[in-house]
Order: sequence, then C-alpha cells, then structure tokens
Amino acid sequence: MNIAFYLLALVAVLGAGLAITLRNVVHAVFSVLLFFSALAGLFLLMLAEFIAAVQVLVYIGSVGILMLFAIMLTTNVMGDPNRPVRSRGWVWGGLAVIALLAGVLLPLISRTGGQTPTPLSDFNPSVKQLGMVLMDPYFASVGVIALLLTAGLIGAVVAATGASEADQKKTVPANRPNYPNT
Amino acid sequence: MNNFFDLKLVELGRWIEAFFADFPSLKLVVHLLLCTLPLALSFMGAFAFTTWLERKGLARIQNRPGPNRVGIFGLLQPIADGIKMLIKEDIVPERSDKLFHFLAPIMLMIPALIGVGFLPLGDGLHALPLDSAIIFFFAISSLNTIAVFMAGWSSRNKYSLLGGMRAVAQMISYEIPLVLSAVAVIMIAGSLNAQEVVASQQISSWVGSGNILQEFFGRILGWNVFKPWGFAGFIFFFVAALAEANRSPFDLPEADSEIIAGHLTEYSGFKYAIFFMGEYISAFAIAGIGVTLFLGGWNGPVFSGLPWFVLKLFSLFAVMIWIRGTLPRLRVDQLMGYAWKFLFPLAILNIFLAGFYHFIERQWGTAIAMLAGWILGFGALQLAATALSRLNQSPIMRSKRVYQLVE
Amino acid sequence: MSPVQTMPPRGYHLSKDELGADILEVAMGPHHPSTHGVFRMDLKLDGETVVDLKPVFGYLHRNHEKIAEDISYPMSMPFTDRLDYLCGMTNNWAYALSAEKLIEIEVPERAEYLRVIVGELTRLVNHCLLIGFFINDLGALGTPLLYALREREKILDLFEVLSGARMMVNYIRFGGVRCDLPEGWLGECQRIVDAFPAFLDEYETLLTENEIIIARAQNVGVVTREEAIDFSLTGPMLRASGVNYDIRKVDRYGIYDRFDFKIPIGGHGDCYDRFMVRMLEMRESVKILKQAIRDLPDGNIMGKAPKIFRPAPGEAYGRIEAPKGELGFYLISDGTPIPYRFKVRPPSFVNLTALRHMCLGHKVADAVIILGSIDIVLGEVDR
Amino acid sequence: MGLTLHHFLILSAILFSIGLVGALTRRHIIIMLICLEIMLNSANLNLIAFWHFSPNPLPLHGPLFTLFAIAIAATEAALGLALVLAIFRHYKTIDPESIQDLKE
Amino acid sequence: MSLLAKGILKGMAVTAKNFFQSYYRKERLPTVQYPEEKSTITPFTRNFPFLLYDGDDAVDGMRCTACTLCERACPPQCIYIIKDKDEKGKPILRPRIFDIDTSVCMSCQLCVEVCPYEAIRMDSAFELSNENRFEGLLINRGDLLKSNDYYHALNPVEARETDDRIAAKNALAEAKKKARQKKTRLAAAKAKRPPSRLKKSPPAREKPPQPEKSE
Repeated sequence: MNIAFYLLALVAVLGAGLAITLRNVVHAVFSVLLFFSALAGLFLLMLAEFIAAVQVLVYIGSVGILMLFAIMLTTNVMGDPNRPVRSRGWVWGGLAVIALLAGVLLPLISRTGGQTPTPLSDFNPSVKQLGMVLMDPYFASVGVIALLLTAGLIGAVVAATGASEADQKKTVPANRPNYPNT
Repeated sequence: MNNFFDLKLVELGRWIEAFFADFPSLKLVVHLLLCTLPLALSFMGAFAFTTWLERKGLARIQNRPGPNRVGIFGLLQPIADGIKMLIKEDIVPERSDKLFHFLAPIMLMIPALIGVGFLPLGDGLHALPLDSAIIFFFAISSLNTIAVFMAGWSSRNKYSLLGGMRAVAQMISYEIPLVLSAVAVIMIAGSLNAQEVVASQQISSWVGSGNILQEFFGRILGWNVFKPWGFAGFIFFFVAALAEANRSPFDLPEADSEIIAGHLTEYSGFKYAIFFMGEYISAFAIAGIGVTLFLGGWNGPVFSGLPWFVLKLFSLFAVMIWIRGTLPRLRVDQLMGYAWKFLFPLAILNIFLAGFYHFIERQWGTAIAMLAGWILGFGALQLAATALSRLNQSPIMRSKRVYQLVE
Repeated sequence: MSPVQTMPPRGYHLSKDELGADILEVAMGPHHPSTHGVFRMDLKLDGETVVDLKPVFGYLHRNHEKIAEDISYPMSMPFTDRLDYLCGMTNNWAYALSAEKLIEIEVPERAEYLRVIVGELTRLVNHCLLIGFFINDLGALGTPLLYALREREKILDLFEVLSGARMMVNYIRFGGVRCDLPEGWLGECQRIVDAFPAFLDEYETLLTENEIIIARAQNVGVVTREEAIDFSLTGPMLRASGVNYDIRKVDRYGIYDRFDFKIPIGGHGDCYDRFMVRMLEMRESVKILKQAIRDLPDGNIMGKAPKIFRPAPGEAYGRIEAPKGELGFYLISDGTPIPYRFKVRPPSFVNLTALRHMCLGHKVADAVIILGSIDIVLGEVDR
Repeated sequence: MGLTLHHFLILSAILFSIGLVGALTRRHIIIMLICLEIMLNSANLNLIAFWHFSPNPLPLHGPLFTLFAIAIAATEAALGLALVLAIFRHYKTIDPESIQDLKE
Repeated sequence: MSLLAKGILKGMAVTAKNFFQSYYRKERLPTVQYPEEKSTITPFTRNFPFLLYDGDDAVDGMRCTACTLCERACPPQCIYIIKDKDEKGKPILRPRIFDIDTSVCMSCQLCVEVCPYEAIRMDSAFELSNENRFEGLLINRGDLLKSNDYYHALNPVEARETDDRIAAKNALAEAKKKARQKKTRLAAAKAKRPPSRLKKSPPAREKPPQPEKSE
C-alpha cells in the first residue's frame, strides 16, 4: 500500500511541477493531465471508487480537452520567446508562498492527530449507498448543482461566442481579387 | 450445463494460485498476472483475427475473394501485415514534437486495454471487479480523445491538425449520447457493477424453474434489447459507439477522400500498427459494453458463459464491418448536428421511457408494460424523432425528388 | 502583420487578414486520393469552409493538338482514344464526324448503327463508373465502385472482341467502322444489355434513398439554369440544372432521330441531381441499345473513302453528345493531307471552370464531392 | 508503518503550494487556470483524506462533497476558458500583464 | 418512420445479398487469379505487330517488300526499315533491317490496314516485359518473323480471309500477266503478218483491288 502511495505522490508532484515550469503550454496541459490521473489513483487508494471514476471522466476527459481547445483557439502556444515566462515579480511570489506553506500549513497539519486508518475489511462503500445518500438527505443540493451546471453551460457558450458577433456578420467572400496570394 | 465453462476457468485460476500459497506477495502478483495477461493476449489475438475477418468480409461484399495468398484462406495475412509493419521504416517528421509523437500510440493503447478489463466475460470471469465498472469504463474511454489530439498536434502537419480537431470534436459530442443510452440500462438494472447488470437480464423466475423450455427462453427473453426502451437505447448506443470508435459512417478523422489519413498521416511502421490495434481494441471494448448492457452479456440458452459473450461480440463486430462496407461518410457539421440535435434529446427521452416502463411493470406486470412500452413508448420516440428532424430541416424529411423525362 | 508567433505545421502559412480568422491554405495536391487523376486545387480554408479555390491543372498535358499538326488525318485517330480514356469510342466518333464534314463521305447504314451501339455502350460504362467514383468520394469505401467495375468488365470484353483492345479501341474510321461484328458478338451484347436494367435497379436501391447520400449530396454545389448556361456547361451537368439541351436531339447527328428515347431533366442543379440524371440516362441508353440491336441492317461497313485523305482547304466543327458533355473537334485544312489546325473542345475542361463558383462557401468534404460530380478525366482536360 | 492522515495532508499542502506558485508567477492566462485546477484538486484530495481516516466513514459525506466540488470546479473551468476566449478575441493577446485598461 | 433509416437498411440488404451470393453465384465473383489462371484472350486482341512469311524459310518467304508504307503511316513512328541489296548492289524487294520499338508502339493496328501485301499482323502476346530497356524492347526482323500457320493458329478466321484475298490477288495478277503475254505475242505476230482486224476487246482494265478495309 505504501509503495503505491509514494509512487502516486511522486507522479502528482512531478505533474504539477512540470505544469508550471514548461514553456510550451500544450506540454503543460499534458503534464496536468498526468497530475489528474495520479490523483485519481490516490482516490482509488482510499477506496473512493466512484470519485476516482468521476475525477477521470470530468477532469481528464473534459476539462483537459477544454484546455487544449482553448489553446488551439488562442494561438499563442509557444509563448513569445522574447517575453519572459514568469511575471516580473516572480521571486517575491515564490517566497511568499513558501512562507505561507511553512508558517501556516505545516503547523496546522502537525496539530491534527495522526489517526490511524479505520479497519479496511468491512468498509467497502458501494456506489448504491452513495446514490441513496445523494437522493434522500441531499436531494435539494443535487437540484441546485444541476441548475448551476446548466447556467454555467449556457453562460460559457454566450461568453465564448457572444463576444464575436463581428464574426457572424462576416460573409463568405465570393470573389476577392485583392486576396494576398501567398 | 449453464456457465459450466466459466466455473471451470475460475477453478483453473484458483488452482494455479494455490501453488504460490506460501508467498503471499508472489500470490498477489500471480493473481494480477492471471487477471490481465490472458485477457490482453486474447484481445490482441482477436484483433489479428478481426483484421482478417474485416478484409475478407469487405472483399466478399464487393464481390472479390479477399486475401487468399498467405496461408490457406489468407489466415496468415494478419501475421504478414504485422511483420510488414515491423519492417517498415518508422519516419518521424523533423519538425514534429518527438516526445508526444512517440507517446500518442501508447496513450491510445492504455484506455483500450483497460476498457477491455471491465467487460464481464463470464460468470465470475472479469479482470477488474470494480463496483462502478460501467462509469469507470466511460471515463477511461474518454482518454483516447486525448491520444488522438496528441497524435494530430504533435505531427505538425496541417492535414493531421484538421483530422485531430475533427476527431476530438466528434468523440466529445458522441460521448454524451453513449453515456445517456447506458444510463437507461443502469437505472433499470439498479447497479453500476457489470456482473449485476448482466445478472438482471435473465428472467429469474423462469431460469430457476425446472422445465427445459422456460430454462431455454429464460436466458434469452430477459435481454434488454427485447424491451422497448432497450431496443431504442441499443440503436442510440450502437450509433454512438460507431462514432466513438471512428467506424464507418463516422470515420471522419481518417477520411481518406478529404484529408488523407487525418491524424495518422505522419505515422508509419509499428507506431501505425499500434494505432490501428488501439482503435480496434477500443471498438471491441465499446462493443463488449454494448453486449453487456443490451444483449445480455454472457446469458445464452444452453451453455451460457464465455462462448456466448464471444459469439455476440463478434456478431456485433460483423455488423460494424457490414456497415463499413455499405455506408458513405457524414460531413463534419452534419455529424455534430446529428449528435447534439438528434441523438442527445432522444436518449434523454429514452430514459423517461425506461422509467415509465419500470413503474408500469411494477404496477401491472410485464405483459401490459411490454404492450404499453412498445406502442406508446416507441410511438413517442418516433414522434420525437420526426419532430426533431423537421426542426433541424434534416434531409430525411425532404420529399422524394421527381425527374421529368423530356422529349 | 507578421505571421503569428507560433510553430506552424510545415507549409502552413497563417496569413492574417481583416477577417481576423486564420486562413489555412491547403493544396489538395496533384496526387490526392480523390482528385480524379493529376489535378490540384489550392484551397483557402477558414476552419472547414472553403474561402477561395484555385484549380491548377496541366500535369497531364501531352501536346495532343500540336502533334496532330504534324501527322495526317487518319494517323491522329488512335490519339483520340487517349483524350477521354474512359470512353474511347465516342472520341473516335466525334473526330470521324468532323472529318466527314471536311470531305463528304457517305456512311453506310450498318456502320451508323454500329456507331450508335458502340457509343451508347460507352455511355453506360462512363456513367456507372462515374457514379462509382462519386459515391467513393462520399466515403463508401469502394463497394458501389466495384459493382460498377464488375459491369464495366463485361462491356470492355465486348469492345476487346470487336476492336481488339479494351480501352484504346481505335475502331471508327472516316466513312464507317474498321471491322464488322464477329459472329456471336451481337448475341452476347443483347444478353448484357438485357441484364443491365437488373443491375441498375440493384444500384438504385443501394444508393438513391440512402439518407446519408441525400444528406451529403443535396443542395451541395448548386448551379442554377442561368449560371449553367453562362458557364457553358454541357451534358449531364447542364441537364441537372434544368436545361433541356442534348446534342443527340439538337443536331440529330448520325441516326439518332430513328430511336425514341427521352432526356432526364433535373430540377435543382446540385450534386444529387447530377447523380440521378446520370442514373436515368443509363436507362435511356439501354432503351436505345435495344432498338439499335433489334433493327441492325446488313451490308457494307465502310463508305467510299479516298485513299489519301486530302480535304479541300476549309474548316469543319463536328460535335457529339459524349457521356461527359459536348465533345467537339474543330479542323482547319489547307489542302494538304496534314491538318493546319486541330482543336478539341473537351466537355470536362469547360465544366471544370465552374468548380470555383460551386465550391465557395461549402466545406472541404463538399469541395471533393463537387469535383467528383463534375466528372472530369484529366486526359481530356489537359489534352 | 501504515498510511496515516499526515501523509495525505502534507502531499495536498505541497500540491496546493505548487498550484499557488504557478498561478502567481506564470504570465499565460491558461496556465493560471491550470494552476487553479491544481489547487482545487489538492483540496479535493484533502477532503477525501479526512473522510477516509474519519472514525465512521459510512454516511459517505466525504465523497458526496467531493462530487459537488468536482462539479463546481468543472463549471468554473468551462466559464473561465470562455472568458479567456472573449478576452483573446478582444485584446488579441492573453498576456495578463498587457490587459490593464478597465474601460471598454 | 424516420427513426429506422429505411434507405440505409435497403442498401445494407443489397450488400448482404452480394456478400452471400458471391459464394455460390459465379457472376458475383468475376476475379481471375492471374498467375494461376489466365483470362481467355480473344483471337482479335491486338498487342504488337509481327511479320508474316510463307513456306518454311523465313527470309525469302517474307511477304514484306520494304515499301515503307507502314513506316510512314505509324503515328508514333516506331517502325524502322532499311531496304536490302544483294551482293552486286542491286536492290531486292526485302527489308534488311525491320525494327519495331515495342516501348513506343501503341498497338493501333494502322500499319496492318495500310500494308498492301498483308505482310504485317497484330499478335496478342502481352507478356513482353524485359530487363533491358533499349535492346530488349527493340524487336528486330528475326524475332518479328512468324510463319503463316502461326497466324492460322492465332486467329483462324482472319487468317483464312487473308489467304483467300492473297489467292484472289495472285490469280488476278496471273490473269493480267497472261493477258499481257498474249497481247505481246499477238503484237509480235501482227508485226510479222499483215495487220488483220483485231476482234478481241482489250481485257477490262481493273484497278488493283483496294486493300480490304474489312478484316
């Protein structure tokens, strides 16, 4: 069990680290996909099967491809060689985060008791139980999430295409004598 | 006689593992190997066989004998192709993205082989006994979209770029009808576990009873395909599966008449063979899930179990080959319109239909439910289909053209 | 503005223009699987839609007309087979017709009937081949094409027995035909012609009501009546747009006035109509063949042709309804046995000029099937 | 030495900080969105870790909330990218530093 | 019932019919396995010309008299003829060199039509591939010459017609020669005897028969 955890942790950290350092954005997206799959592995390790499946389906399957589409539509893929990869004050940003990590997060973690895991034998959550829980006490929240998703869907479509009415009016040029004949 | 074959195989597995009883970690490794290795090898063998089957089938449809030079009926043709692919020089375009150009075929093989693991081959014969097997299958099968995009982008060639974009758009828009038509089955079967879905497709009352006839039909009439919502769901599922596996009427990405070989233009040699194999095995996986959900998995009259599953799998694949030999290709925008504006709403309607059927059956028994389902349910679906196609001014609605013959 | 800072795939000039859209220039090159022969289309694509199209041909130019100015009239007859290599017979017939206008040679009855039989057989071959290629461009992976080739084999065997070669027939001479029918040929021809409608029915059930073909081919590459006339299209392309113009009925050349057959007219002028017009024309050709075989007279097959073909100075333009359209030969003679000017008016070259007009605004996949529906053969286009 | 809660908490903290560093330092909007996703995911990891090591995990609250979290994160990603497209179409560049003027 | 696409199903029925019939109907499987079985070549198929000779000795039985009509009539100019001279330098009616470049010849059969002496015919052998591009494909006189009975075996119908035509022409020539001899004899006799009324009408002057266009 431990080897699996350390392996997956290593892959996750590697994926995330590469994502923020690579110059080529497409490579960055692929490394993030690696990160998401490592996380799915961790979820499986903790017996949250359904969550691992949803993580793979939602993140790798659609959000990853969404990113790729976004990159394809905004052509700046390689990042301008003449523009620095990092924003100007990147040094201070990095230091601030490390300070936050050391100063705040680690002490918090140390205070939480290192509980040992519950006995694994009888604890095998089936998807049916999750379904039941989703339906009776949390039925309302499922409805809200559904509304949120549809609103997000419509909003995304309007935001992405709405701003481009100029393109709708573009008519297909029948004959274009002055067309640059490259 | 039922699932005699599967029990024997499971026993064989136990028997082999018994040898390593005293080293537990080695036993675990052997167990893992036993689960995955035979499955992978058998499906690669099945891939070799289907390439031969496809070439022979297509040839016979086109009134020509098909490969008959290598081996007796051309049976060694796949091996000959394999060797040819190995010998062919593997050209990597100079300006391409070397790493991802190399990774793409592997990225396509991973979801194909994992997807095959979820299939319930027999009564207890499954590689990955996950509780949420069906959802995991759809999640994994969405991975090959990324592999196709990787291939398209990394070979830096405008044809493969066009092909890559088309493939990604097509796969995403057909994933939703695929999942929705499966949702109807999962809702009725009541569980995501593949084995339980298959078990739900037997008429349990008949199977238990002694007399031969009921025993015989009990295992067939229970299949979801004979239920109204099951039949409609199977059509949507099959059409979406064709699109998801880039098979015939939807093989846009490798539309050789338009953009040569789509995202596979820059691949040659063994990488092309792996792509080819990946595509076939993912087609097998989706066909397998189709068989599990709609055609009653390993349920079959006499010796139900692995033989029945394999028989149904290959017959479904034969239908895919048959369609490939007949139908021309759809255009990109028609393809998208068909998925979003036709299959998607109908799949949702089908879920309501399934629910409706389920409650009638619980209320007044299956006979009335069958009746109501087939007449009302199918009528509603038919009505919705005609309404939708009129809404999208789809060509099917146009009147048949008449041509005058003039002096 | 300098091309955008991206790593463009090879040969991919991302020229920005005022539309702000990235115009992708694709050269659907000479050796592209679906251009029928060596023909190139320089497409400018905005995403999938065709913004501009420049047809480029000339890859198969063999200098046919210049060669004809060095050799005598009968010597350039075998070269006409190579013009539209799918229908050699009709090319010979057109050339013989225009030569017969230079020197008045009286063609005997039997030769005229033989010419009609052979011409209509070529029309069957050409149309069923075209439909095969057209559906193949739609992506049907060769099944209809191979059915068409299977039927074509039978007719080509007939030509081989009659003229000695399958495609390079070189059969028709000025004033008649080269050789008479070997015995048993007519019976075989009758059997094939009687079996053809059965094949056509099977072909029709396979193709005409197919929803995908209807969706892909209808309202694609529309040419209205006036545009068709302006582009001087001829043959099935013209009739698909609704113009009733068939040279067999207009000129009444040869003995076409003796047969009763109809001309199918399309209403919409799109790819589907061109496909259907050709399908119906095949049925009409079968009708003509039946009548011609029924009343084929006996007698001489060669008129009184002069030994050395030396026409008086003058010019002649002979044209026939070739399967692809109006195929014409324009000959100028200066009294010597060598033609002064030998001009071919190929139908597919003229029909090809309308390609750009038809493809603008359509998708890449449509541009391919529009090219397929025009039915071009590069041997004829480039000469 | 079985796995304890600490392992997971430290891992998610590290991942969270990597995401934060990326978000703060990279100049490419899409990379910033990616880092946002990394941060959200590490939060999910935390949630599941606490649920897994909780005394009675039966009522499945952990996976439930992670499900909602994933749904919200996906919507947010979709909207974020739609906005990125709108920005690119308007400003012709996606370098956050050059998008300063607030007025239209 | 637009849900079940009728047109597509009918199309699939047609392909299924073809699939099954290709197993038992010969007409649905026309493929010929080339190297093993050869498709029947009709006697009329024409591929490359060959020269004919009567009797058994090739050279002097040759019909060709090197009149170079075919050389001039060949569109791609692939025939090359040089007239023969005997040792004293007097030209004899026979080609010393008669080459046909099969890589140029387009088997159009114009040379056969033009030849007044029926000396050249089209062979239907098509497996002429050769490893040497220049000498291999340039067939000289020796290889071109084939006997008349080879021609009879190749294309009996046409061979019989050609032989009848040659026989008719020879008979005609015989008759003309005899007529001319009789005229000279008569003229000689007339020169010796006083002129008596010539009753006989001159033989009808016929044009030499047109080389038959119909074969």
